[in-house]
Amino acid sequence: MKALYFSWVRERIGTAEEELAPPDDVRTVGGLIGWLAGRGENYAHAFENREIVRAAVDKVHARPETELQGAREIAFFPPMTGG
Amino acid sequence: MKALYFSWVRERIGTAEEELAPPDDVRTVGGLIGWLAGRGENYAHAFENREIVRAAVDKVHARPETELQGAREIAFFPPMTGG
Amino acid sequence: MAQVTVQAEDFDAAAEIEAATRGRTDIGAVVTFSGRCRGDDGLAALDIEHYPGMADAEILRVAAKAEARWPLQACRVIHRYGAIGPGQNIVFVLTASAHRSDAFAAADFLMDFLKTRAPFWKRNRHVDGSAGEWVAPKSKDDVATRRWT
Amino acid sequence: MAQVTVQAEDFDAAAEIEAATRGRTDIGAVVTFSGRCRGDDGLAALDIEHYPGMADAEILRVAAKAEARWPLQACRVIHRYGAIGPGQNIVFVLTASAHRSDAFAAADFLMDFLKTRAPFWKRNRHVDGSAGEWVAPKSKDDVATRRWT
Repeated sequence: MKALYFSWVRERIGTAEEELAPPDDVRTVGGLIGWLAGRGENYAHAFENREIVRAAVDKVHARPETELQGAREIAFFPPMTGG
Repeated sequence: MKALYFSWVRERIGTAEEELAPPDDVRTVGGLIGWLAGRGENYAHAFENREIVRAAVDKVHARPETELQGAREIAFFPPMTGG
Repeated sequence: MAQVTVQAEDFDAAAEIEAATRGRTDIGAVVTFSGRCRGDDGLAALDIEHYPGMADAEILRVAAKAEARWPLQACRVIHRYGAIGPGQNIVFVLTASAHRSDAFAAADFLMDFLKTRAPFWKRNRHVDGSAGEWVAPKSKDDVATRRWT
Repeated sequence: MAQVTVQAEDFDAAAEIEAATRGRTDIGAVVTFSGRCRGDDGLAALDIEHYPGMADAEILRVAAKAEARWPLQACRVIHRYGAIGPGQNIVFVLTASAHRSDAFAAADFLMDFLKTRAPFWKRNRHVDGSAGEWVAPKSKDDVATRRWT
């Protein structure tokens, strides 16, 4: 699964894009965040406030309970400030 | 006092503009309408529904109770349909 | 200070946007409204009568109310009169503000009040050349105007 | 069907109005919104990051909601990314409808939802050349979005 990071989530993690291979018991967006947050200080910092970070699965807004099955791309980013 | 008529008020009265010299006891817009309505069938037709016809005194929207003192120009017209 | 023009000629929305915003860095939001003549069944044109002298004065009064209510960096109104065919422009409103909610609200307000307070009267002209009926005022326009009180 | 473009280049509001309305006699109202970069204290530019592929897809989803809710004859959205200086355009929305209330509501709705759902992130760049803070989302934008539910 490809992961993309934007804005200060990207800066905190230190990369814009990477390939992820989470264990089989990671089934949801929320589960993936928990797994990522344990991968190092940079990830822990990016996800320190899980209420704030948003996610999209295959370019569609997702929620913590969104299932990852079949997902090819997941993105994490702060609240949007376009418009 | 100059009177101007617009839209179907103008058509019913049969003129766009005329000079009026109402008697001294005509002191308000409403009074003037009453006086005009008695001047002939065309005026009576124009003002047959006094709730509908609008007036302006010196190019400012007026109400039946608006005083005529000092007025140089009075206009009568239907509800507006601009915009 | 609002700019108001009552004219027979068409207007150029792009030129108005450019004039209102050129060199300005304090404007965050520009809203424009263009009202056009629709080609409803058998309509050749709208003939728009107006009260010269009062039309521009009344629109200025409406615009002054908008400027008193919302912080506007620009406020522009153009209203046409005369014969206006299907697909042609009738009225233009431009509002500019630091924030979008003020620009939207002011433009919406201006259009509501123009409809019910600006001395213009539309009459349908039919494709057979005959002068048709005067356009009836819409009661929903009065309802819309009362939103702002 | 809405037209959506995500691009670095500036847009031309006049050309968009012309493209949306040319030859059409069923459009009574055209509303445009242009969002611009304000030159707040010490701001050299906004650097706007976006999520390619999702940005246009999400705006199309928002536009489809607007088209389902109001009868629109045209719906056009342009959102820029990259470095945008004070006085320059950021975003453009155009809605066209038979009646003005629908065109106004749809444009207002589109802007509210773009602010909270389109994947763009603004960062301030200071006049001394340093990259400044990421622009914080405004809680009033969430409040504005909830008006429509």
